[in-house]
Order: sequence, then C-alpha cells, then structure tokens
Amino acid sequence: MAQKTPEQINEDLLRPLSGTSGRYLIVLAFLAGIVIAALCSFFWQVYAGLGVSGLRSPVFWGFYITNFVFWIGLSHAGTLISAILRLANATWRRPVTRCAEVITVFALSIGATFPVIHLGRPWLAFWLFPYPSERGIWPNIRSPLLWDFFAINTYLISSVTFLLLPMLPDLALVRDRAAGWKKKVYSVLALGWTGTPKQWNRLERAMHIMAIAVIPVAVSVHSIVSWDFAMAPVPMWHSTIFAPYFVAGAIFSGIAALILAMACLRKFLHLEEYLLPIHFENLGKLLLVMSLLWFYFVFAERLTAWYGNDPSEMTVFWVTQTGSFSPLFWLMVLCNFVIPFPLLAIKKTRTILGTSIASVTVVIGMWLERYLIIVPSLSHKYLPYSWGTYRPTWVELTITAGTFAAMVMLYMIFSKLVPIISIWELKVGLREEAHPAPALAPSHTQPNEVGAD
Amino acid sequence: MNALRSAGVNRDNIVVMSDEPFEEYSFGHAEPSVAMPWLAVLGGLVGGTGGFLLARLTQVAYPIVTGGMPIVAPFPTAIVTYELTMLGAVLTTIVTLLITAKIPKWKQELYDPEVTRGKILIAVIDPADDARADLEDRLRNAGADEIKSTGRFSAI
Amino acid sequence: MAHQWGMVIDLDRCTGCAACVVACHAENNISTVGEDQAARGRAKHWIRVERYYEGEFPDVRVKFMPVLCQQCDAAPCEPVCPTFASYHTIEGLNGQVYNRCIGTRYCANACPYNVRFFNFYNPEWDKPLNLQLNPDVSVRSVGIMEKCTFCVQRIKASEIQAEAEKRAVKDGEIQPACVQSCSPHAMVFGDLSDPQSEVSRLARSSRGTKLLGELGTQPKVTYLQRESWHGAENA
Amino acid sequence: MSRSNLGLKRCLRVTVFLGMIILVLSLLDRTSPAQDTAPPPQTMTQSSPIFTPAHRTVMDAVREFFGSRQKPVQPIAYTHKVHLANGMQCTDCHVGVDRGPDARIPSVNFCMTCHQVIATDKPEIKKLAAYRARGEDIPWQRVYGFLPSAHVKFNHAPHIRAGVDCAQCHGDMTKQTVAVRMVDHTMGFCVQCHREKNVSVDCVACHY
Repeated sequence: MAQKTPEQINEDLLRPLSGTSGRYLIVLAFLAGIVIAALCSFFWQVYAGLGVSGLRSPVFWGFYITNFVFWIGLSHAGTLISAILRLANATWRRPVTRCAEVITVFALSIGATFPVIHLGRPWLAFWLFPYPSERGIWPNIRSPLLWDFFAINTYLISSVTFLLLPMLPDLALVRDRAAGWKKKVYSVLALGWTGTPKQWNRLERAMHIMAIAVIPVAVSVHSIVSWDFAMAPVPMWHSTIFAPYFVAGAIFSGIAALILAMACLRKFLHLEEYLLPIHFENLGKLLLVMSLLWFYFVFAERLTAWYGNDPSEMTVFWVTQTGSFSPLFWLMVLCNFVIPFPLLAIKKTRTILGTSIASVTVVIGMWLERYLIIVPSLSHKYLPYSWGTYRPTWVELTITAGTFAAMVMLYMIFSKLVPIISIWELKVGLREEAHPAPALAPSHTQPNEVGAD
Repeated sequence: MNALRSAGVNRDNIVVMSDEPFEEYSFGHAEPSVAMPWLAVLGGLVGGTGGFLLARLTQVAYPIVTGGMPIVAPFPTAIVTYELTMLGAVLTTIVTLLITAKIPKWKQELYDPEVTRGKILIAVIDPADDARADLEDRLRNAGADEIKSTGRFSAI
Repeated sequence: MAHQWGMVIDLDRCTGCAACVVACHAENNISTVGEDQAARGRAKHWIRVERYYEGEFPDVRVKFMPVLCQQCDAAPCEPVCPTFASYHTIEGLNGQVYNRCIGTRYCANACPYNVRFFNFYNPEWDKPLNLQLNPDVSVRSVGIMEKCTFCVQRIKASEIQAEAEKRAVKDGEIQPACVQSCSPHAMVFGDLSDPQSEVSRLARSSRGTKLLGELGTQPKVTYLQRESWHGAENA
Repeated sequence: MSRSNLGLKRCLRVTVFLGMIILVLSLLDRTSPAQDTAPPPQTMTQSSPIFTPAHRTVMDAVREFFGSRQKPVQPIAYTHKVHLANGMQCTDCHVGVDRGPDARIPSVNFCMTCHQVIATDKPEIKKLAAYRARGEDIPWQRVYGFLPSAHVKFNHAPHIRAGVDCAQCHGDMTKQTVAVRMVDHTMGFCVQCHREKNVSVDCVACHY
C-alpha cells in the first residue's frame, strides 16, 4: 500500500464505478428475482392473512422475528466497529470502515422491515408513530416495541449519516470525474464539497463526536431488541443476561458479516492490494474474542437455568439440549464455537480463507441462535396442554431468502456507485506512513506558521 | 501559502482546497474552532428534554383509560429520553457540520476538479491589480505547478 | 368503586363436558377454522378444558381444568401492546380492542396461559350459519388477536339495563356463556369488589388456588380444588 | 373534531402507504371478486387454506382504509323535511330508539297506515304503494352506521336517556329530504362528547 501513489489509489478504487460486466448483471438480475419473489410472498401474505406463514398458536413469532433480530444484530458490524476503531485511532481501519458502515445501513434497513412484515395488519403499522390523531390515542410507551421504534430510528439516522458524512469528499472525487447526468447526481450528493480546511476540520471533528455518540446508541439498540424478549414472562426469555448476551452476539455476527463482505469485495472488485491479510487477521482476532465471549454467555445463561431448576425453564432447557431442537442447538455450537475457535486461534489458519470460513459458520450459527431463543421457548410455555411446534412455510422461506438477496444486491449496487473504500482516508494513511506523524505534526507555533499576522 | 502571507495578503482572502485533510500545516489549523462537542451536548439536552416530554407529558395529554395501570412508567421514559438524547446530539452535530462547513452549497464560484486529483488549490480572492505579478511570482517560487487567473489567482 | 369482575372454577365439580367451550363459541362468534387449520394450531377456543392424567394405566385419574383468560390484575399482555389494543379496563378486565390491534402478537407471547388467539385467516361462516352470529359481539377480522372477554357484551347489557331501571347490578345477574352453560355449576361469576357476592365468598375458600400464581400475574380466576394438584403448579 | 385534523390523518396515511397500496393494486386488483382468487397450489403448502379476505375487492379495502364511503342511493326519495314540518317527531317512526340499540326504520306497512290516504298521487308515494302491493320491504340503504372493522357496539337507548339531541349526531333533519350523512361519526367526535358529558371513555365502553 505504501508504494501506491494517490493517483493509483484513485484509479484502483474508482475502477468498480466505471462499468459493469455481464456476470455482474446476471447475478444482479438473479438476486432481484429473489427479492421480487419475496415481495410477492409478502403481498400474498397481506392479502390472504398470516395463515399462509407457518406461525401458529402458541409460536406466534417465528422466522420473521428471528430475521429481525439477526439483521439488527448484523448491523452492528459497521457503525459500532468502525466507531470503535476510529476512536482507538487504529490505522489499519482505514480501508475497512466504509464497507463496514454500509453493512450497517443496509442490514438495519432490512431488519427494520421485519416488525412490519410480521404484523397481522401491516397497513396500520404507522400507529406506532406518536402523532396527534383525532382518536385521542397515543402509542403505549410501556411497550418494548415502542422502544424498538425509537432505538432503531435513532440508530438508523446515526448510521446513515455516519456513512454519508465521510463519503462527501469521495463523492466530490467521483463528481469531478463524472460527466452528464451522473455529474449532476453526484454534484447533488456531494453537497458542494470543495475541501477547504474549514470543511476538513469540521468533518473530522464531527466524525469524532459521531463516533462517540454512535457506540452507546448501537449498544442500546440491541439491548432493547433483547428486551422485546426479556420483558415477557416466558421461560428462558425472562432473563437479566439478555441485553449483554444479545449485544455480544450482535457484534459477533457483525464482525463475521464484515469479514465476509471484505472477502467478497477483495475477490470481485480486485482490491487485493487494499484489503490485506493483516485486516483479516486483525478482524479474525476480534472474531475469536467474540466467539469466546459468546460461548461464555451461552454457558452462563444455560448454567443459571440449570441450577435454578425451574420446571418451566428446564422444559425449554432440555428440549434444546437433548430434545427436538437439539440438532439445531448443537449445530449452532458447532458453527459458533467448535469450527471458528481453532480456525481463528491458530495463527496458521487465521488467513483470509480461514477467517472467511469461520465467518460463514458464525453467520449461520448466529441465525440459529436467534431462532433457538425464540421458538423453543414459545412452543414450550407453562401449560403443557398448549404446547406446540412450528415449521415455516414457503412464504417465510421466500421472504427470508429475499432479505439475504436484497442485502447482497444492495451491497453490489452500492459498490458500483460509491468507492467502497474511503479514498481520502487511505491517502491520509499513506501520507502518515510516509512521514511518521510526530515529525510532521507541528503545533501552531512551528516553522510553517511564518507569516504571523 | 506562506509566500502569499508574507506578501501581505489578508488571511481571509486566501482560499485553500485539497483532497485530503492537512492538519499538520498551518492552514489546517487556520480555522477558528467551533465548540462542536458542546453544541452536541446542547443538542443532546434538547433531544433528551423532548424525549422526556414526549414520554411523559404527551402521554398524560392523551388520557387513555387504563383501569389504574400506569400510562407513564419510569423505565420506558428513561429509554425514550435516552434515545432521543442521542438523536438530538447526532442531529446537532450534523447540522453544525453542515452550517459551519458551509454545505450544502451547490453553486461553486471557485473550484477546480484538479483538486480531487491530488492537487492543492490555493487562491487569493480579488487581489489588487498591481500585486498580481508579485503574487504569481511568489507562488511559482513556492513550487506551484500551475497558475490560473479567473479574476482571482489560483495556484495548484 | 368500580366492579371487579372475577370468576371461581370448582375443579372438583368440573366433569370436563366442554359445554362451556361450545357455549362460548356460540355466544362470542368464535369461528371454527376447520380440521386442517386446527391441526396446524390455528384453532381458537376462548375457553378450553385441559386434561391431565395422573398415574399409570390402568390406575389413571384424569383431571379437567377449564382454562380461559384469567383477567389478570398484573397482566403481562397489557404493557407489551404498543397500541393500547390490550389494556386494563376500569372494571378490571383485560380488554382487547379489536380495531386498535395491529397484530404484533406480542400479547399472545407474553401470556403465560396461552389464552390469546390470533385470526390467521379471515373468519368465515358458510350460509346459513352466518345467521347464527351474535349481533352483540363483533366478528373479528383477519390479523387481529382475540380472547375471552368475560362476555363483556352481557356485562354491558346488564349494566345498561340496571342503569335504565336506576338500580345496581345484582349479584348473579350477569352470567357469561360458560357459567350459564355449566351444568354441574362448577363456575361462578360475579363482582370481587363486593365482599358479599358469591364469587367473593368462594374465592376466599381454603381450597382456592390461582393458576400460575407464582408468576405474579394476580389472576381474577380462582380455581377450587380439594387437594393440592401438581398439574396446575408444575405444568 | 376538526376538519384539519382529519386532513392530517389522511395525509399521513397517504404518504406512508401510498407506495404499498399501488403495489398491491397492480398485483391484485383485477376487479375480480376476491373469492375467485385461487388458493396457493397444493404443492406449495401442506394444505390449501380456505379463506375469504376481509374485503370483497382490494379497492374496497383501500376505500375503507382511507375512510371514504359511497353515498347511499335510496329507493324512494323520502323527505324528512316534509314529515317533520307536519308536526311529526323522530320517535314516531324510529320507534325503538329509546329502548334498544337500533333506531329502527319502519316497515312499508307502517308507512302505508298514513299513505293509504295521504298524498297518494305523488310519484314517490306510488312507488311506496307498489312495494306494498308486491309485498316487498323497501330496500333502504344505510346512511350512518359503523364499519364492521370499527368494532363499535353503539346503543341508542342510553344516549337518548342521557338527553342527547338526535340532531347532535344526525344533523338538522328538518332541512334534509333524503337523509344524508351530515356528521362524521369519527372516534374523535364520540370521544369529545363523552369527555364533555363526563361519561366513560374506556375503550371497552364502545369497542367489544
């Protein structure tokens, strides 16, 4: 990277914007097909009723809420990690931040649609919004769903701006190279960025403040998502550990998603010289820590349930440990711990391939974890007479597939529209590498300040 | 830059544009700082107050019969207050950024696409006619690649 | 003081005949979903008779327990509803406002008794069965929750009648459909805020227990039973 | 309630859901009654759900969502104005209003008790007599009334007992010929009056 000149950086990172290959379009069309199928499924569900899904009494929440928690969790990939790395001033973060933040914005948007998708009457979803109505009714702020509403919207607004603000200089860069209608679009998007010292100064300070603000927001979002469950007196839900457990899981799956996204970008956009093995190794270490943390949380949660020996909790406990949900449970442990742990712990396998494999299993495992939190508990509540089971139908499967397709599709489109690696931050890094910082950070009184007024 | 300054050009009349931040140089620090963190805190306070009022007063303003159950409760109020505090802080930061950095501004009088090719634009706004030649010389001596004159000077 | 409607169910009297279930369906326009949907867990019974077996064959005892909405005083279903569709009425019922329900089904998850039911499809009555619908009770459409109301339409009718006659509602005047149809007189309904009412006297009985009372839901349905019955507590 | 509030409500609904509705329409509104739509193929679900959507067509659903209702067209141009001007009372014809939930519309026989002899030459009365002669009831169209989806159980009797004037909810009938919807029976309208008169605004007072 150090050998690269700024011109080369521009050229390399803007290359994906210049054209699309046939293969790209085919993949895009394929993904769009899945998304359209999911949309049709959703409208069919609205038209016919939720009966077309596999939901039933007493498992009133199934795939949709699983997906909701999963996607919101995945959204912790970006803004949170990027903010932490920014604050810690980790220099290796520079090529990573933007592709992480994009995951947040898209995953969060996708996740936030699920509470609407799963509603019995989705056309009335706006009743969650506190607006003055002639009916004289206000939403119930005691409901955790209202907290979700506030938290997710705050997080979404923060994440979008956290992504967009440092994108302005790069949008200006694209603007100056584009022609025709594209130039007009990028001109609007770049908000007239010119790069005066004032703008740079404000941007960096604003990003610093945003990074500070966005970390507690991200933590609160997944805490609140966990409280959707922990507030209800359902066996194994009603737990104080849920908030940190969910946040840890969210970061865990988020890092995995980020590694996957980076591996794909590296391969398909030929960014081998920007996304280096060191990035994967560093993120792999983080993933390893989170894997251990995840294991610790699962152990702690299960241990307290087991020692407490509450009959209703033990029912759920055994049904996941040895009962009908046990294959999924042990698959989850395999995916979240048994496979990634050695892959990430051994330096030799902490390669790009190794971390990518670990990430794939973690994403699968974390999806299973969300599922195993929701369904076994709901299907085995207190009165055995009303126990039930749950199996998704094609409607839920299509919608779930559609969201994964939508995620990839949005990511693909985005990487064709905006440089997926922050060009100006890379250049700053380049310069700092060339001239170690202390030598070139004179204070106001240093020699450069010749012409004192 | 320094050359211009030594020529006695007023600081306010010098425009600098670059494609990456140059904090190390004097012009990187030339801007009077804005108390951005404090503005963010202020915005957070406004947001928090709004959130608190939303969670507490508006609930009371819409009296829903709840058979003795609480309409407002402390924990949810705290959560909503917290979220709106953060939202207020974030939005204030953005607004401060946009206002103080003078964006969005789509009509550019002085700009050159060369900036994003890695060059640094240094311009003097409306120099006195007799000083033009002198300034050009000074810029050239300071290592300027290219000097354009558009009623103003710009050295790149 | 407003009425606090409550119920007592004497399990020692219950024969498990399920007349209450049938009466409830007829009174409250509860749609039947058909064999197939019932097998898929979409059946709706605002009251159900749970059967629990004790002992090994042939020495088996069967226990019947009619379970309906317990109209909890500290109901888990109420605070979780984002739109106040599920809320506490002045008379202590767990109200369900159908038109306000957007179908999050959160209340049904929070309910430990599983007595909240969701309309997975729009209910349908083949002609001429639609003529049997009770005009005093709404027909719930697709996408909303429904549950036992303690036959609030009967409560309202009695209250309006009493008000027209300028008197108080008498004890025993109001009978929900299940109580009315209970031939062994295992169910008693009345005002818990009136200490002299039959339901209050029975609720104070030493045989009384609350279903899942340990969860702190403070149900307004009291179950009477002669001996401690593990099925109710440890289920 | 005020007009502007209603406008705001509608505006919100429009903005939030227009996109969705357009999509729904393009997908589903082929003007066919919903019952004709085939259930999903047997192979796709384990069973074919049998259902009827809550609305006959998608357009019906959209109309209901936006609260727009068609104007009723009455089979006979009955004139309230003339009847009230001749000294009749509301309760003379709407006899059930102070006793039960419904105000009742009188049967054709009830009308004919007077119109045997009064104004028999008018064309509208001739229509009335024709209904009587055929032994049919007059298919009056509903003017007021809550949508099923409002789940309102309105009872006239307590309102009459409380001294609520008919005009408060139905407008001044002495100026109307065929009854038209003068007052929007929105929830805000009901709640406001309930608040003013200090009666219950418990949800379950009306919705059950």
